[in-house]
Amino acid sequence: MPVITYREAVRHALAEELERDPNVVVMGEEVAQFNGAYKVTEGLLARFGPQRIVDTPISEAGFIGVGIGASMLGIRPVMELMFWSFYSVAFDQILNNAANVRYMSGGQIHCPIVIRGPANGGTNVGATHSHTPENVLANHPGVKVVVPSSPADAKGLLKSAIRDNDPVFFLENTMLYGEKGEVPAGEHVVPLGLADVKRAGTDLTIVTYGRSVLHSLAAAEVLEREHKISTEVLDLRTIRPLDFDSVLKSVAKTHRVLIVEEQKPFASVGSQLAYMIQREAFDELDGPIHRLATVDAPAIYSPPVEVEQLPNPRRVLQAALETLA
Amino acid sequence: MPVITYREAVRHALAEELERDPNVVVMGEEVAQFNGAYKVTEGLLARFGPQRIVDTPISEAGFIGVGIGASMLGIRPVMELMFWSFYSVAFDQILNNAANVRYMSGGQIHCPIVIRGPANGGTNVGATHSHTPENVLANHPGVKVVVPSSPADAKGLLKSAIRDNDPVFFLENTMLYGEKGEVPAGEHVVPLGLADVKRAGTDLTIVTYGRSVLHSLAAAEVLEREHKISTEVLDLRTIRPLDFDSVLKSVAKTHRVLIVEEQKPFASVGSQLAYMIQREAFDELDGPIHRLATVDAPAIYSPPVEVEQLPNPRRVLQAALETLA
Amino acid sequence: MSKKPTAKETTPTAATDHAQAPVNARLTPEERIELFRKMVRIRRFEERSLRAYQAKKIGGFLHLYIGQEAVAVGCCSLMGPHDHVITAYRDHGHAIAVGMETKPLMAELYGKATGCSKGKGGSMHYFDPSRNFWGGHGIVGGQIPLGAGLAYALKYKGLKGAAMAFMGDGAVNQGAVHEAYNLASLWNLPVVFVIENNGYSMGTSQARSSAGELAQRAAGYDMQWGQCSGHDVYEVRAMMDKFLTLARETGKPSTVEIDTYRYRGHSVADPDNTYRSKQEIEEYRRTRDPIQLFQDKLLAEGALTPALAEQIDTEARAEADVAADFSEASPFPTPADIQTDVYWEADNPADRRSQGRLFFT
Amino acid sequence: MSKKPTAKETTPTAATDHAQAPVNARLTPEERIELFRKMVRIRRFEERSLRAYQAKKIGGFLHLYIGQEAVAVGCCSLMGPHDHVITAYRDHGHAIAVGMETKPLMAELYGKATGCSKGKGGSMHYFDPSRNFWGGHGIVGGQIPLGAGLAYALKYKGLKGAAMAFMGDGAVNQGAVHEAYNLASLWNLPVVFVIENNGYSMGTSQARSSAGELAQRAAGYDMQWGQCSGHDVYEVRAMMDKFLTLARETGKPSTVEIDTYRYRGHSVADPDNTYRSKQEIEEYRRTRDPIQLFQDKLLAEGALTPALAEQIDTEARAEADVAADFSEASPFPTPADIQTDVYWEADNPADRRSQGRLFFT
Ligand SMILES: Cc1ncc(C[n+]2csc(CCOP(=O)(O)OP(=O)(O)O)c2C)c(N)n1
Ligand SMILES: Cc1ncc(C[n+]2csc(CCOP(=O)(O)OP(=O)(O)O)c2C)c(N)n1
Ligand SMILES: [Mg+2]
Ligand SMILES: [Mg+2]
Repeated sequence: MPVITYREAVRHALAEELERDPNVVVMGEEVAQFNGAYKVTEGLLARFGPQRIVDTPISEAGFIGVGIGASMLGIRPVMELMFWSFYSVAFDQILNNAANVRYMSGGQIHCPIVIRGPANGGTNVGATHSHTPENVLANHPGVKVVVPSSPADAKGLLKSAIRDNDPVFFLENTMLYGEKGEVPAGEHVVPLGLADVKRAGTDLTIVTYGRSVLHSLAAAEVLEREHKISTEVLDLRTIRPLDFDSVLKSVAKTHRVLIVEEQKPFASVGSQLAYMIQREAFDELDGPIHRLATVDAPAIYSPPVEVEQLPNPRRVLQAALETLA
Repeated sequence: MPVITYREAVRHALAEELERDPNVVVMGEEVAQFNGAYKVTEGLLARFGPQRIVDTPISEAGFIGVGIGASMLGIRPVMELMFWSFYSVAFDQILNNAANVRYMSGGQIHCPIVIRGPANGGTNVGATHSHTPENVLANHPGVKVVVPSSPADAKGLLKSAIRDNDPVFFLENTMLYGEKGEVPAGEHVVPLGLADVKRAGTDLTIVTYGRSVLHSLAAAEVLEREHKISTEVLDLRTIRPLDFDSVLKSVAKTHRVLIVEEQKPFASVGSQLAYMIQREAFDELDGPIHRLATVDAPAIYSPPVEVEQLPNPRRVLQAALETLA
Repeated sequence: MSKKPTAKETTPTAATDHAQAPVNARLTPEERIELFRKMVRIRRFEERSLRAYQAKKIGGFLHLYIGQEAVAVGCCSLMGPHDHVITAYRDHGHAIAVGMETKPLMAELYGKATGCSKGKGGSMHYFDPSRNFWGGHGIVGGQIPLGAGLAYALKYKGLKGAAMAFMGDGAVNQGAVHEAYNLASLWNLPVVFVIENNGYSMGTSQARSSAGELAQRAAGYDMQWGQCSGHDVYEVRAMMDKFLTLARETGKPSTVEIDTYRYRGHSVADPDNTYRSKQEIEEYRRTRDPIQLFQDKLLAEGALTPALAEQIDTEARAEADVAADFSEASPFPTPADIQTDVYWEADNPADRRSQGRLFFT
Repeated sequence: MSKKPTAKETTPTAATDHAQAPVNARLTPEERIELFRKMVRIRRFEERSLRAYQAKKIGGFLHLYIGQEAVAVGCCSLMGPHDHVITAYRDHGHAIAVGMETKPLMAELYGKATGCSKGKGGSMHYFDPSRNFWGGHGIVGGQIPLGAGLAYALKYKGLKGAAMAFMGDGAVNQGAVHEAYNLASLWNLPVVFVIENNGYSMGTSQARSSAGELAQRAAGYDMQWGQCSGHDVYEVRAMMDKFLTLARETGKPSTVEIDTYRYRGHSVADPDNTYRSKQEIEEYRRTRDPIQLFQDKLLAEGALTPALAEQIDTEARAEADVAADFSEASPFPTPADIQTDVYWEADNPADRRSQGRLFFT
């Protein structure tokens, strides 16, 4: 299987879907002529032309609203937010219009829009540029939220997202764009709502997603080697819909759970998982569910300190040991 | 003690603080000449004049940004959002600027701003007007979030909020504006971050806040009368800071917990509470923590059906019985 | 305080006879009567809905359009197959103007399953995509980028049509509106932004909410703009025809500010006693009522007779009563309906491709 | 593609001798030299920071101001005790222009505890309220309402001052900017909105991002506006003096668009090869470099000698090196520092009034 980067995987998904469906349009700041702020869309303008690959002004509320309106009439816009953090200025369009218009119209309308872009810390860009809004997004019924951790997932899930008839919010990660992995060429579709056991284990379940999967796998390695602890790493891949059956299955096997997430802790995705696990698998738990999140503060700039604010292999390892203590 | 409405309690807090501190300014849509969309600010213009009570255009991002900027220079603006739902168009100002400017400046700045207004469903105004964003707000370190359930709390907490040097988001409830209760005249200050046992009990703890407190009290009444179940109703009053010690204390007494919240369930305040309770009081729990939330969908308009979408005494009762089953 | 800055009042428009504009001159008597009938039907529908509200049959807000009927009717009467409409929460007039039936409209107010949005949207959220009507939106200004998006889709598909995106005079102060202006102008999107200037945003007069002339802001985006009276349906049609044609033929957007007035409070909950005088309202009713003015014109033209006018009114009242009876007799949605119409996939389980839980408890 | 629509290029400004404007004519030679020195110090500081970035001492973004120095220096040189400044992420020039020391500025880039924001803000988030400098803001356009708010506070307190709210040419397309325009004009807030038009927002030329003339949008809000060249510090001062005086004396806001150019990419990560030509950059450097132009002027005026110019440059380079050495030697914040400066109350425990948990794990 070809080994490509996460960035290329996203690009391939875009190119293939653009090829497949003439109603797919890629739109965002600097996606065309500049080839993308993070070069995800590199080459697409040359290949598909300016009607399909569209540069926008810095007007997130405006152009995302345009995308939503166009999607109501059957266009399938794939919008790039240069950073998901900029959802702050388009919040109303995203979470009132895209999320609610189907409901308020009694099901007469659907919005096949995808909004994608990076949502992560770790690049020393400070508090305003490091939001991880999957919890806020997934809080709103009507939307779907995807956070791929590997190149193969990025490609397969994005293809599903673009074909989906509901609004899908696709959260990438600038720290992963350069990561490589095997990705099937051509048609490779991963359904939304299907978790993936990235590593099997018996003593501890780490439920995680996004870049934290990599940290968790690194920690699991050490847990195995140095502590003889067998860790299962379950990658949710999609936050909403949520493959909770896979979570339950793993918990029934290990009876110990650590949730790892790059999220501010209060009312996070991890909070939700913890509620659900204790509610539905109370008797399976041999101890409290632990959670490792971002250290609770706005994102710090200082590069070496930001590493300590986020989940990292050392912090995951420590949290895992505490979970089992 | 005088018996006044929740609306009057908020108004009295505003008036007393306007009186006390010349830097306090009340600002928002229709707060002055129109006397407030919900008449909370009635009479303030006549009493304090147009420099202190300021009508704004429908520009939430603009005027809240103005309030934040002014607060950096020492003004203490109390901004009214006609509905908290309209935070959607001011999200960036609220959760990037107000929440982060202290941090990003290394502590050189603080924003003594209060943003207040109703945040609730139950008035048949549909999906876009019925957001309950306390989870989204409290997710962001740097801010404080208050949700009073009674007239006395509304007054005492708002006075604390206005005197606070951090940004405080104060969530009222249109369904409570007409509720009456005893409220001390004059100086009555309730500190932020202090929960209140609204009813003592021994068999079950209901952790709740806002209007759900009333539903929980009504259900507790029936539980006592018809089921001989003694229910403790703990009103959080403030979501951030959070009086978690009081939660732990109650759980240690009853060993059974139901969380009741008017929130969409995914990544809600209740999710967060559930995580914390099982994490810190695992051995105190005799069964899983249950949670009763808004039925997971955008807010429906249809009046009799909306009642069933929200927490209500009947639903709380049923959830309590399930919690103890 | 007077409604608008005085500069505005002096705009001379009365001189032109808009009935002579080609778009009006070519109307058959039947078409003229149909314009009149639509306005009357809107008014009687709303008056009936107000009574239902007073009888506590309706929840939430009810923003009446009474006084503004010529705007929606004039604009929507120009719609071709590829023209689309989107508006704010004061949407009953537009819904009837695009041809929606009054039964499902009234039933929506009653929160019934037979409502046009199945009782899920309410007064502010009427929709009928089959008639190119995209709502009914509650967040002030939030619909305007969507309107530009409808135009974007038309252009992308190469269809000759235009979108009309309606907003109030208060909505022009929302940032999203300006972003949409710039995008529409930069990209040549066939959209007409229609400002229905009724002088007030809730209790705030235009002078207290907006600096400068409203429509003129479009000039800052190199966009054409116009102003006209919304008390005369002919004038609305003449002005809108110009800009709709511009949009359809050249793809160019524009902004039109239509001067109008609402007789009722902002919503039925508005005590309407803090920001304008009873005299002001009466003056408008007496001298600029769009239905009365048009009736007088049609009578003078001979298109209408007093008896026919009477009949139209009687029918409109009867229609509104029938709609109310229909609504009364219709069932409410059930609690199980709360979770339908949330996800396309959940509503189309046979075509579902995703897995996992879509809903949470 | 050329930087701007041609209409713009032809604006004739060269004819006026801005050195004769009273605000410039009254400058002492020392004051002129100080303007020059500030520009040189900004440039050398940034060149040094670029080297530090290349040496991987700096994380995140680094948006250089090189080429635009006359704007910040010209504007900020006019500040009185009650004048305030707020800007976007391209903020090094403004920080030095208001008088911040270069050591804490460089240390901030290094992410050190001695940085002006204690290493918490980075390049985009410089702050110094003691010098009336309110940042350094990363969200495009987000700082503009705050700028209007500073003006609001000045007015409320009855202080005679003005706020300058700087933004780029791309930022004018953010809705919050327009909301702030309307509020400032409606309420007569003493704010000057300064558009630093360097022709590009990232890789997008003005022509591809904005319909119409940028500053002219202010006219839609009944606000005064002006345009000037930002290559000549005298011209910047002459134009800004007019509008700052207007603000201070009458409370009236205005919008000023200053034509400028950045020689470097949008940020140091920008390959800078997709949207403009090397020749375009060279042409600006050669013919419109603000430091070179001002040096030539001061030499011609006799305020400056070649030797002094040389000395100023040498000192500026040395100062930048000292700042870098200081930064290098400074400690990083500790992980414990992550949770300070979040809440005023947490940082001032003796004055804490609230109870309960402020932080979560
Ligand atoms: C973003 C937002 N802010 C405030 C409101 C509350 N609100 C609803 S309608 C309205 C007045 C709007 O006035 P205008 O745009 O002139 O329209 P009109 O009601 O006159 O038709 C306000 C303030 C809202 N729905 N959305
Ligand atoms: C809301 C928002 N959208 C996008 C960005 C990413 N971004 C940062 S700077 C920039 C270009 C801004 O250009 P301009 O306003 O002309 O300022 P300049 O960089 O030229 O100084 C963009 C798109 C952002 N920071 N915030
Ligand atoms: Mg209006
Ligand atoms: Mg620029």
